[in-house]
Amino acid sequence: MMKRFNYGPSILFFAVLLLLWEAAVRLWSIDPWMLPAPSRIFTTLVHEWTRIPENLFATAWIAICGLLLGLAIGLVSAVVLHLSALLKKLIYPLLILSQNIPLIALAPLLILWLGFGMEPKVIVVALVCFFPITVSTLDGFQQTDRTLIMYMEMAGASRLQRFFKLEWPSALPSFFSGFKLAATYSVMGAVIAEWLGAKDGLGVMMQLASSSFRTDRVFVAILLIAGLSLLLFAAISLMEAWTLRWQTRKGGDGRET
Amino acid sequence: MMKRFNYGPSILFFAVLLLLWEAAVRLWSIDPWMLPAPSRIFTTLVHEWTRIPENLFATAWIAICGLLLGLAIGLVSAVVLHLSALLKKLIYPLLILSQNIPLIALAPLLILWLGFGMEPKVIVVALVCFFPITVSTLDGFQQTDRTLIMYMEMAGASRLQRFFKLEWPSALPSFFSGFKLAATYSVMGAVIAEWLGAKDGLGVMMQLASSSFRTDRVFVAILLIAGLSLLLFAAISLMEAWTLRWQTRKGGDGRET
Amino acid sequence: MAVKLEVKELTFAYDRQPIIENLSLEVKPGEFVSLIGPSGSGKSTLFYLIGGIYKPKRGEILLDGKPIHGKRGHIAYMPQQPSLFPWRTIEQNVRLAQELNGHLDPSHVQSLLKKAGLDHVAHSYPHELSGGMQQRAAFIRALASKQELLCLDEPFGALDALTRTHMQQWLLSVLETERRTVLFITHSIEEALLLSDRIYVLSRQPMRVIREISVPYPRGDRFSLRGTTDWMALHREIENLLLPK
Amino acid sequence: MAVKLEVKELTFAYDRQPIIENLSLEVKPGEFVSLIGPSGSGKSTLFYLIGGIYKPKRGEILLDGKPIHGKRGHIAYMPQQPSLFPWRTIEQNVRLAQELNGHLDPSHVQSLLKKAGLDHVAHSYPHELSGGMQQRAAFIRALASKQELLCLDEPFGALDALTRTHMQQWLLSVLETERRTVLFITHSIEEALLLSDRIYVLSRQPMRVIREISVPYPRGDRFSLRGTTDWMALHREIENLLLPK
Amino acid sequence: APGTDSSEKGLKKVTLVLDWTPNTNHTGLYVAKEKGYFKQEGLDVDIIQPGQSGAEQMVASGRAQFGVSYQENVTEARTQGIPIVSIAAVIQHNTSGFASPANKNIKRPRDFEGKTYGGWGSPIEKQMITSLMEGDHADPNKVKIINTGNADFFSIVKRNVDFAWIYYGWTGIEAELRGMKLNIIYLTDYSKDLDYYTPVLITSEKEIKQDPQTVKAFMRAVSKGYQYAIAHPDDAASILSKAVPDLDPKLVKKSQEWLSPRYQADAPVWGLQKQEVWARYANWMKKHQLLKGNFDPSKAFTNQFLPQGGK
Ligand SMILES: Nc1ncnc2c1ncn2[C@@H]1O[C@H](COP(=O)(O)OP(=O)(O)OP(=O)(O)O)[C@@H](O)[C@H]1O
Ligand SMILES: Nc1ncnc2c1ncn2[C@@H]1O[C@H](COP(=O)(O)OP(=O)(O)OP(=O)(O)O)[C@@H](O)[C@H]1O
Ligand SMILES: [Mg+2]
Ligand SMILES: [Mg+2]
Repeated sequence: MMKRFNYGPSILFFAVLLLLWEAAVRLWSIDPWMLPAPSRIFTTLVHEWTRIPENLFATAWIAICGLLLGLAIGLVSAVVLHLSALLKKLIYPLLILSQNIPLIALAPLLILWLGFGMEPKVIVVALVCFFPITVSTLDGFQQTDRTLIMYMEMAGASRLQRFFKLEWPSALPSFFSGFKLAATYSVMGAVIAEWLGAKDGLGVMMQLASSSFRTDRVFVAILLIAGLSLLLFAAISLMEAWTLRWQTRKGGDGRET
Repeated sequence: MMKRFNYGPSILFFAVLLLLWEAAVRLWSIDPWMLPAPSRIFTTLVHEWTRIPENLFATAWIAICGLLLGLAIGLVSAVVLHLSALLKKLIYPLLILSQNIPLIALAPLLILWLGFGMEPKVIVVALVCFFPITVSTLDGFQQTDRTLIMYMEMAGASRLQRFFKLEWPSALPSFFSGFKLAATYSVMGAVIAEWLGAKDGLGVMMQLASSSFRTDRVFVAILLIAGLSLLLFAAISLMEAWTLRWQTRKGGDGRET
Repeated sequence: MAVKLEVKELTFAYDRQPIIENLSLEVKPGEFVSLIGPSGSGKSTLFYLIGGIYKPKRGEILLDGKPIHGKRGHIAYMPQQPSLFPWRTIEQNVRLAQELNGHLDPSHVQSLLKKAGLDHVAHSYPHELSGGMQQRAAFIRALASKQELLCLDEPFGALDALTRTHMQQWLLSVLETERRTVLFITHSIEEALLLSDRIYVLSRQPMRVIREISVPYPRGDRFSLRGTTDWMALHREIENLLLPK
Repeated sequence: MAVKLEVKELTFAYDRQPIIENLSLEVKPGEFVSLIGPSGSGKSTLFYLIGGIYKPKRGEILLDGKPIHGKRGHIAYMPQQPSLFPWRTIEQNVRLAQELNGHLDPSHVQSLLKKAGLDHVAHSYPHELSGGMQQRAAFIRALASKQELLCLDEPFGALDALTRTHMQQWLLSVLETERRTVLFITHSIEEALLLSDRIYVLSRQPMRVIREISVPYPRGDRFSLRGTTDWMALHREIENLLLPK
Repeated sequence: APGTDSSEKGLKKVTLVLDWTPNTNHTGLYVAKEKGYFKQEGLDVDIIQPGQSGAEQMVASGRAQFGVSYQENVTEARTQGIPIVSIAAVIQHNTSGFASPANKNIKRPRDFEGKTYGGWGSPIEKQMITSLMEGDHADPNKVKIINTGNADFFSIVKRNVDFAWIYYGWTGIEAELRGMKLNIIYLTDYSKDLDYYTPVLITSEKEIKQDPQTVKAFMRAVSKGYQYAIAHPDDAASILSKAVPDLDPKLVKKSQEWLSPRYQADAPVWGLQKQEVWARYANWMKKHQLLKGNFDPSKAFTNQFLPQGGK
């Protein structure tokens, strides 16, 4: 039912980009501490491989826990703000505010309350992730088809039925927009959260590499961060395609576009 | 035509929150360098007022320029990815990647290319802002009503007409979701961009305050950041309400919900 | 028990322009009442008022003697536009009305689908159906709902003559086995004559009752009676009522 | 110049099940041709094929002798569902077809709105209109488009008898002044008899032409002729064609 | 590059990147700017705060001509092939140390046993602690090291952290201002190896080769600035506070009082660097596997741009 994704052109394109990068670095002989060539990054990656998995998993774990927590918070707040116009007026500004508290100010408080364990980091990631989910889902609720709302009301649907049977399914595409954004941010969120003190993780790895001027290692970390993030994004896109499969079913098959 | 927004409850609610905060700080006598009371933040704000406008404007200027640049990039990339399935396959992963390059790695390159002026900072903000716009708008395009697409094709609309007369207007609500997210992030983006070497701005102010352990000033900076961000968000929400006024026109007036 | 639904001196306006003014009508239990009136007069709006999603400016709507304006969930309803949920298959759409009332009855849904000629598309999505098929789906969704008062807004407008006759006869047979009261909007005078016990002919701007007509033929005979001179005379009478003076 | 539109041995299927099989029909310039067939037979699908948004499996579609399958922009079209753009006012919606063809004609739009009885809602949004009003808006949107071949998919299904007659007469008068060729889907045999030069009666599963009928009355007289015995006989003949054997 | 552009008044525009936010380590630089010493030398100096990535790469890439760095950074940067050179030691001796609230009773490295250290996860920290404790015959394995990221000293000691690494001249003074009693164990008191230069002023090899006159002029002005700060701590402090009003003036003043005598300390002139200091610390790092690759201490620094060549 779902169209097979053809990876050919993407892989080719990436290969060309990497080649261009490599060529640029060699041609202008850019210093490796400024911008290392892909080949060098790759060598470093292979070389350091043994120490990478633990860092990768540490960050991935924080990112995923934070994303899930953010998902829960994002959904709950979207629903609450949608169902209550008053609460929306009261709480929406606070949510926007929450996106504007720099770690500098948050860190001491989080550490005081939660110490140096996983919790404060997961909370930082959740704080980053919940917001796009709230905003997108809330806007999705607002776009529910007017005639279907009319039908639901005429048919005597309760507020909850109207929500679960109509508004929620029709907000799904918007929700997934927000969820994909959240997934993209979650890994960087985890990296930043590691500034709250972590023993391992890609963020720690990157900072140490940066402070000892190992730009190649910084790029290895970035590579892993980006890879993790792409993976999460892809996973959610798959979920989206599966959930919204009715949108793409048949009909389009014979179509010319 | 548009409903008058009633600020009463919001203001009351904020006042109550501030009072609770003040009470908490006094009750548990929390050290001011940990979490200053609102009254103290306010006193500091008044006290330091003379030096604030220049910092505020410096940051606001970067945020707004970056937001506008991000808006342009976000729209262009959404449109391009929407119109070409091939480019979408090729470029989307790069866009996700762009959200996962930490400033640590980007800063030296940006400074090398663009120096210490406005440009690298505006680019950092744009990099933060364009992404939610791209993702949301792209998903918005995908949700265009099937029967309207059929009509447009039957009526012989060209690809451009279909885009401008159908897909773009129907993606508007999603676009505004992304734009609101971008606006929320723009100010923090500007604050972070100021790490690329700035002389004034809220980010500089906050870092200086933090490094000389003046938590009250850190909170003044946060207050201004949040205020700026709320302002931008509100401005865009107004634009949204105006643009989508057909959604709320009449019909709903006599409705009971 | 005298009346099922009573509309008393109802007045309503969306904005300044009054849509419905001093409209009074009643429907007895088990009765089949049709509403005929010009396009844009306010028939669908009247249904919204009965369904409780708008509140009348003046007047009352009583169901079983109790006021229901502003209250919902008392009617089985088929809207003018099919209003099927695009993410639900046809079967799931038909089930919807039952879900809302909390009594699922899958075998009933299956038999409805079969009778409406939609069993082969039960697992298709609405956009894969023709206009007439969507209308039938919406119709059986209303039938699947157990509320006694059935409000149908032009249920057969998009059907060909044959399918239409099928559906009409089926509807009548349903009414014989289940205890239902029907309020029926149609633009076809013939359809109104075929199905109804009484017909309200309505005017526009604002909508008021011009004439109330009792159809004098027994329900069972009507399909054979149509076309007779008497029948045609009644047909023409209604037609003339709708002509502007 | 012999034929405007020619459909030759057309075959089409959405999936495995064939919808249209070996369908052939033709429309001469200036002719008014109706299609009558059961619900779900594939009439709208035929329009999609003529409009070029699906490609036939086999067969040809020629417009003025040139193949147009897969090509768009050759017809003025009114879809079965009104398909009005919710963010455009009625006036802007009617203008849409003109915008697409690049020749704006505001006074024409105004006069169309007036004739359809929609001038007072020209600045309303579609959701503020009744079902019949939306249908009329979609109808005049198609009229506003200047393409010669006019494909109308059940244009008057949601209108009351009076408004319907108005619109039918108006359509005929338009055809007298403008050079248009009409392909018309309807479920009303009477309407087909009133308006068409020829009628194709179609079968379902797959859709094929059962009978092609030329209407023998001059167009001008038909509104007065209807109801005569001859007329009724023709009416019944078509009705019988649609009944299953 | 803007470094070669000349501004309206015929002044040469140069950029100086700090190591972090402005503080009393930088007083001489601000004095030179505010009192016009730079201008007298024909320079128009732009002082810029860096981001997280520090000044080294900006200086090496030529976007900035001068920067503030540390001996350990210069050492590591040079082994990675980043061509920067230290041209002055801002403070003669290392003023950093391990601080703890007095009530924790940490008076000497031996007292670290059983305590928790909060740092930023660098292997150097661990080695520092080990070195100090081994010198004091204690078991470094008995210290719990946790990572506290970027959080400040005062926040972390509120939690389960007992001691952390600070610069006394800033954080220590802040503690004094708050009336918080601290114990501090200076690195220099326990190991000569760890008496390295922090901070230092840097420029790039390219700048030295292509424009030594500018470097010379810059250093003349900076020296004058620090001389002034040494002689007039109060005035210097108010100059810094005026230039960077977001700093806490009380902290600046008190810190300046503490730091002024320490800029030059026992050295014959301000800014002088000794090769043995560079060699000792590099060897210490090498010995503990903290430094891999080649490092030539004689190329990492130079005194040639100090007034009179440092004599
Ligand atoms: N949401 C709305 N806001 C303003 N006016 C409305 C709204 N909905 C309907 N109207 C107006 O109310 C009048 C009656 O509409 P209604 O849909 O009830 O007509 P109807 O009798 O059902 O017509 P039809 O037979 O064409 O369906 C119309 O003139 C229409 O323009
Ligand atoms: N997108 C689609 N995918 C699969 N099947 C479809 C799709 N669209 C229509 N069909 C099927 O094709 C058949 C013909 O549909 P079509 O809309 O052409 O019928 P129609 O003759 O216009 O009927 P009506 O008079 O009810 O409008 C129907 O059986 C329908 O289920
Ligand atoms: Mg209606
Ligand atoms: Mg159809």
